[in-house]
Amino acid sequence: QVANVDIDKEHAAQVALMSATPNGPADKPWEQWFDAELADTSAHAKPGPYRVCFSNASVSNAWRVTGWTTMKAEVDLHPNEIASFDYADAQGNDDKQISDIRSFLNSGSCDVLIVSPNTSAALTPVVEEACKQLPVITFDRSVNTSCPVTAVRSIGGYAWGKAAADYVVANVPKGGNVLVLRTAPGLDIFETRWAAAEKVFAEADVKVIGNEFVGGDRAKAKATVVDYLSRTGHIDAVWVDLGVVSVAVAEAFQDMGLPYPVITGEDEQDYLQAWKDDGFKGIAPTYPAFQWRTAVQAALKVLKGEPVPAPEWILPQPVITEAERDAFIDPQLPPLHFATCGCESMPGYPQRWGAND
Amino acid sequence: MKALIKYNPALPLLLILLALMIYLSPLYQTGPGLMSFLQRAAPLVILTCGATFVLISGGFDLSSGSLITLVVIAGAMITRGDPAFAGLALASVVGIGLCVGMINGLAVAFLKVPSIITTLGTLLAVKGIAMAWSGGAPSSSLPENMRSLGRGRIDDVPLTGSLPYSVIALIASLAATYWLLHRTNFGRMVFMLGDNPRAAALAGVPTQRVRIACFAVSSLCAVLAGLLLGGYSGVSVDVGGDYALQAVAAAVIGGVVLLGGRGSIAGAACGALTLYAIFTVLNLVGVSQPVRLAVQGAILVLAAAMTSRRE
Amino acid sequence: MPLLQMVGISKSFGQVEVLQGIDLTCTAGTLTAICGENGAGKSTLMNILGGVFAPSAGEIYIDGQAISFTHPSEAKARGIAVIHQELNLLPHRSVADNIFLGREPVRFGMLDRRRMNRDSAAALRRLGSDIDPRTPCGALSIAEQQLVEIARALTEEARILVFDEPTAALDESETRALFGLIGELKAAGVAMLYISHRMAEIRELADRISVIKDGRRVATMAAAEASIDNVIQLMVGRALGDFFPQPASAPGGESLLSVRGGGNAQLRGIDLDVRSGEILGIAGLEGSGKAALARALAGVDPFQCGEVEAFDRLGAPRSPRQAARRGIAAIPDDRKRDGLGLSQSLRNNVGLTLRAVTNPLASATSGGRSHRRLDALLAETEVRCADFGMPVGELSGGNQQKVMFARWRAVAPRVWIVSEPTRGIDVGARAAIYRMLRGFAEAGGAVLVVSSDLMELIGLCDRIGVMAAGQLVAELPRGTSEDEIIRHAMRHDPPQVGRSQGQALSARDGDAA
Amino acid sequence: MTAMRATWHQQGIAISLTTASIVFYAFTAVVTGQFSQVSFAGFLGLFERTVALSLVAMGQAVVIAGGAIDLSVANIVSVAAVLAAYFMQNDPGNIAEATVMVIAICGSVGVLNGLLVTLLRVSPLIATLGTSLVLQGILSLSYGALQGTVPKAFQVVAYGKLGGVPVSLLSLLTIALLTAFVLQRTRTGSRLLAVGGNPRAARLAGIHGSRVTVATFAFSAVMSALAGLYLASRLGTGTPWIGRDGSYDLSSIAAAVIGGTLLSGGRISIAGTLAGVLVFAATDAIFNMLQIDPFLSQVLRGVIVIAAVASYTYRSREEAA
Ligand SMILES: Nc1ncnc2c1ncn2[C@@H]1O[C@H](COP(=O)(O)OP(=O)(O)OP(=O)(O)O)[C@@H](O)[C@H]1O
Ligand SMILES: Nc1ncnc2c1ncn2[C@@H]1O[C@H](COP(=O)(O)OP(=O)(O)OP(=O)(O)O)[C@@H](O)[C@H]1O
Ligand SMILES: O[C@@H]1[C@H](O)[C@H](O)CO[C@H]1O
Ligand SMILES: [Mg+2]
Ligand SMILES: [Mg+2]
Repeated sequence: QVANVDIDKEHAAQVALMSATPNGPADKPWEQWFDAELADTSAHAKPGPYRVCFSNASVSNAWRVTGWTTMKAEVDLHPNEIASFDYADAQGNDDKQISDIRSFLNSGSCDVLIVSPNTSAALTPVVEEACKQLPVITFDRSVNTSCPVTAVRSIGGYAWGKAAADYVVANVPKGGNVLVLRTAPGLDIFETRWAAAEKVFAEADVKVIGNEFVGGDRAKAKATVVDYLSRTGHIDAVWVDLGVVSVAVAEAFQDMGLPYPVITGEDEQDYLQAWKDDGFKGIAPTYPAFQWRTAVQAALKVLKGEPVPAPEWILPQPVITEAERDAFIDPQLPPLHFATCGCESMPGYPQRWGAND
Repeated sequence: MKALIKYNPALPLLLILLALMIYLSPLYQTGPGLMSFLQRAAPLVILTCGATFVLISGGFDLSSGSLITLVVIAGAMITRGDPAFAGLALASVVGIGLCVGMINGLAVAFLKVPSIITTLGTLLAVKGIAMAWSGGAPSSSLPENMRSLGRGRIDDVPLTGSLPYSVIALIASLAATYWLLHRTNFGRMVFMLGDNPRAAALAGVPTQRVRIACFAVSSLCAVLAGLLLGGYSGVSVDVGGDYALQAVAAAVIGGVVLLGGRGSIAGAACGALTLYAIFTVLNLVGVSQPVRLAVQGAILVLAAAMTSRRE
Repeated sequence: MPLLQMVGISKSFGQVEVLQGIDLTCTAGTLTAICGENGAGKSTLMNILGGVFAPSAGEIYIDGQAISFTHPSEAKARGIAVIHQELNLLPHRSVADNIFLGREPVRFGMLDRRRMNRDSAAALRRLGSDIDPRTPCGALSIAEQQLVEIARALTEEARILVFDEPTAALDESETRALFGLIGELKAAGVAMLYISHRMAEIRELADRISVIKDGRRVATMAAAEASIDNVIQLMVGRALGDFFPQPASAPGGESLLSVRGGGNAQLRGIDLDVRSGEILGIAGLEGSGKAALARALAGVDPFQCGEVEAFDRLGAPRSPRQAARRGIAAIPDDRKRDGLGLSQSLRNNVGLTLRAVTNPLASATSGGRSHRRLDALLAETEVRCADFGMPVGELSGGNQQKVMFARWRAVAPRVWIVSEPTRGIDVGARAAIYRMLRGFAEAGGAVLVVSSDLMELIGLCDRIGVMAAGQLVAELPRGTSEDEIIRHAMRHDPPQVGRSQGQALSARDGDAA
Repeated sequence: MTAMRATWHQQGIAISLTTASIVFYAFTAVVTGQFSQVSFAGFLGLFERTVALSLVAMGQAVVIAGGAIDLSVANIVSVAAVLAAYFMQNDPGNIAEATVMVIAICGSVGVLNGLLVTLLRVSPLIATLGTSLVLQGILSLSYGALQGTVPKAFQVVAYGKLGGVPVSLLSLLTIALLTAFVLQRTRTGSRLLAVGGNPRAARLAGIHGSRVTVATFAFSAVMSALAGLYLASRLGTGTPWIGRDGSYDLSSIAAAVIGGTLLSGGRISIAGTLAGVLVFAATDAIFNMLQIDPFLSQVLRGVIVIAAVASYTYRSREEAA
């Protein structure tokens, strides 16, 4: 929750981590972590196989689809350790997620509970309730309590937002026009991205000509860009807090016959591909979907009593630049696949992730 | 002016908004600029014209937004990005649209489930099918040839400079829906059905068939809107969203009376253009999101109040 | 001093001046009849008295004190009760709930249902009806609903009571009960205003008669001094010749519609022939099944058994649509509810059936030809209005009824099933409709008229069938007397079993709606 | 016997929906071996899923029975939740005042809805869609401007128990009984049904329809406010999209109509409305137990909505529109 932490401190910490070196195997970033205590989990140790329960906020966007597929693949990697994997999807509804978790608790058929919270504050009470009964792991968004054994995430939204904003500032002329496209207000993951970028833009000599919520809708994004072009006549960069709309932004310029501005994105295949094909200036900070794997691995470690990074398991968060870009492109994969899924060596890749055969 | 308002309550408002747009933005002072406005407004206008059939017959169609989503997803899933399958995909989405319309119509006409409830049910089901089919994120994109309908244009056209295919589709569907509602026997039966279904049935009107046809028209318009939207901006699961309610609002602004019996295609089209012009002007003025939402809400209510004042 | 005085009352709706400077007085213990053609403004005047509309000009005095209403509740508070021309009931609520709507007795803040039921039953008994006050109103027949409306006004114990065509839907015996009651109310000092198109009633009840024409009062006279012909002349503006047209010269030709052993949930063993060139009347008490017979012949609630032959083709129409395609026209008894799209234009209403039976994608205008054809039909049917493009809801009742006839004439039917053709219709329009029905028969059509108005059947029809308990119990020749018909109609006991079944059914329908 | 028939006649829909929900729920639990779901605690969990929507749906049912419809409920729920947290600011001393303020503010939004419908004669659908947009604007401001949390003491509303039964369920039942009582046994109820069933008849009977309409919208808004307060208590805070994400607007309409409230007005069933909500809660729980893909479960939910209403409308002779 943006409001409840010391923003500047958190910001600085994330920026520092971006240039720090993580612990753990460099070829398996989902197993890496940044300097945290390794918490003793022997209290939770029990003999396998384990019954894992997962309460998911939703599968409401492409990132979550990639992650969810990866998570199921990870579960399949542990046939002997995982006896059952029960899943509840809250469909983006806090109230339902609370009921889902309570229903898991009541069922008595979970040895560990993984939660991907819909809203941090809202899920806090029920997660606290769950912590009293069994080990809890959260990932992606977190909750406002330290009771979970660990909270898996990557470095964070500030670092994400700053990386893209820094690139924008470095690549537009002085006093250039920047259009900001955002998803929706009130989700901490997006708020932190913008908070960092806002700071960068304020300190640099660029002009934020607009700050619009487009709800992840490409049509709205494209129309908004056209509206801004017609209002100001000239845009030097478009900064987005969600990569799905980036391609629509590029198309808006293409359709109007205008040269491309700087367009930031994410590690989605279609953005990487358009960036390559259309030749605009871009950058793809990532929020790696491989954390969905980490959550399962953390759960198993805890049940086996192995130490895990705690209270937060902070994963690396690569930023894809033009130089590294082509390595992440695989035309076989679906356009909305997120490249940093950490799934390349998993069984069933790439078909399981929707690749055309 | 009075006669104009009586004829079409949205028209004066639309003219004012267009004037504002032209005043505020150099783009809208050019032919291609105005064409691009029409291009973007086309899906909403077409959808509203389709919704008008159901509204005049006395019902609602809340499912059209979901159907737009399904059309876009289906286009991508069937073609797998291969232009060779565009024809198949086109035929399929038309088929899907007809099915959804028929199911809505059959449930209302034969099971007697009120259309708000029926189409709420199909809204959920159709969206669910779209999501389940794509697994939450479509695994391919729409091929270029399918996208050209929403994105392409003819250049070097006299007068307007350019002519987007969307605008051609818009004009064609306006003509078709106008003909169907105002020029055919079917259209007259739709009005009577909305005014007094009992009387219509006793006068020999095949009320169930007419009702089903209204839902089918609405769904087919949603299919076309979906093709235009998908073409305009590419595949995504978020397209469609609140279009169904926007279409109802647009129709009401254009003088279509909820619960049936009165309205016109010209009014509905003006209502939809007005609504889209409101969005555009608010963007141009650069008011912040919260204020914009509030202004939209207020204008919606005022426009509806103006319409009801007329009676 | 008169209890009620209305002075210089005017009312306009938009541009239309409906009432212009009407004066009206009414004394306690008397009944003033208000006569006038359809659309003369009678109901509008009563609505002003009842607080439904505010007058554009004029004053109302009660006991000499000037009053003005902005809401019906204020008129009620002044002791004015109005039985409106249209039924205004809540179909899902019980009879008692409807009777006490808006003024329910309460005990400890809770509705006193027992008292509501008791008092409702008592009021209905005074009208000679034994309807269970707990029945939902939607399950009642139109006549029963009308009785509920009257009972509601009675329990208001008003000082001024307005009846706006109370008997339009009532049968003979119910009407008698009502008239008995009106006598009692007179004796009790209630001032009454009474609107009816039935001149016989006026003659029987009225102490004074006021005639309204085109929104102006043209005469007020003591009933004793008035002759009916004179009143009609004042209303219509001309003398009416023969009210009923000449009967058929030769008795019926070939049978165009024949039923053998027809039956369904409400009908049993119907044997019937409707012949070319004749008008066959159907009489019967409320609940006798005469309306059900019309519905069955028109395909609305078709026969489930028996044989039906229409134009040498076997089989009954299974739906109104089939009936329409086979040249069987049906005019329903409630034109507002079952006949017209009130906010649609005259042309749309008239063209409806024609359009319904032709290609739906064919042009509805065919370059103006269609308009001209519909306009010609409207003119032939003597529909009087400002503009054929205006909404049919703005027409008077008589003209609306003519629109119904024009609609069916467009498809040139050979059989006409006509229910209550002149319910609520003024004398002038009535004569025109009778002429039209006779015209259909003379052109070789077969006409079946279902009516609760015995005088109408006797005057108009060539033969009269009498229904009782879902059966045709008699077939009487022209010239039969009223008494003779009633004797047959009462011969069978009311169909108690069928009735309660019918009610259960319709109650369920009501629920599911 | 007749009493039984009368009850069945009035509450048949409620009884059959409730029975069906519970039977299917229990059956699924047993078949999938999740016996704890059919324990006392399991059923309480099931019923707790219904609290927020039940409150909203009762308000919606009243508006519908009064001949209108309210599309602003979802955003009112959010406004109530956000304001509750903002006014309380984690201080138990603020609870009473905040509760009153939230109810008053939301109630006035309801009154505004009513006035738009009665004074400006805007169709209820459009009027409430309009207010809903305005509220959404305010909510998108609220993320930055109106933050706060509710104190632990307030969480008793959602998490407290009385004799083993959650306080929230007891309160819900009390409110439902009161509402049903007022509807069936008082003049207020009979006026409401009159205005919804036939506004003209109501007016002629001396009833002031506009006042009734305004009151129904106010009631609905207050019920949504209560749902928002409950959610704030349950979530410990107010989130601006809680109402929209719960899709309380369309769900409340569906629940009311499934439960036998007439969409065209004039008839209402509170028990049926609660049963309609239970159908949704039970399907959620059943789909969870069966591990049905959430997208597929959405398809099934759509089918259930139509089928539930069709199960009793299909025999109707009246046309539906
Ligand atoms: N609400 C209204 N708006 C516009 N015109 C109206 C309205 N109510 C009545 N009129 C018109 O006023 C005139 C008088 O109508 P009114 O109902 O008073 O006639 P009436 O004498 O009662 O006729 P009938 O014998 O058919 O009942 C008619 O022409 C009618 O169309
Ligand atoms: N839709 C229906 N379903 C079942 N029973 C009905 C239905 N309509 C009427 N009934 C019952 O059928 C019987 C005949 O009704 P019907 O309306 O034909 O009487 P009627 O005397 O012909 O009417 P009217 O007063 O219109 O002349 C009555 O007992 C009535 O309660
Ligand atoms: O939390 C996730 C991630 O932030 C992703 O980038 C977009 O979707 C959100 O749901
Ligand atoms: Mg009248
Ligand atoms: Mg009858």
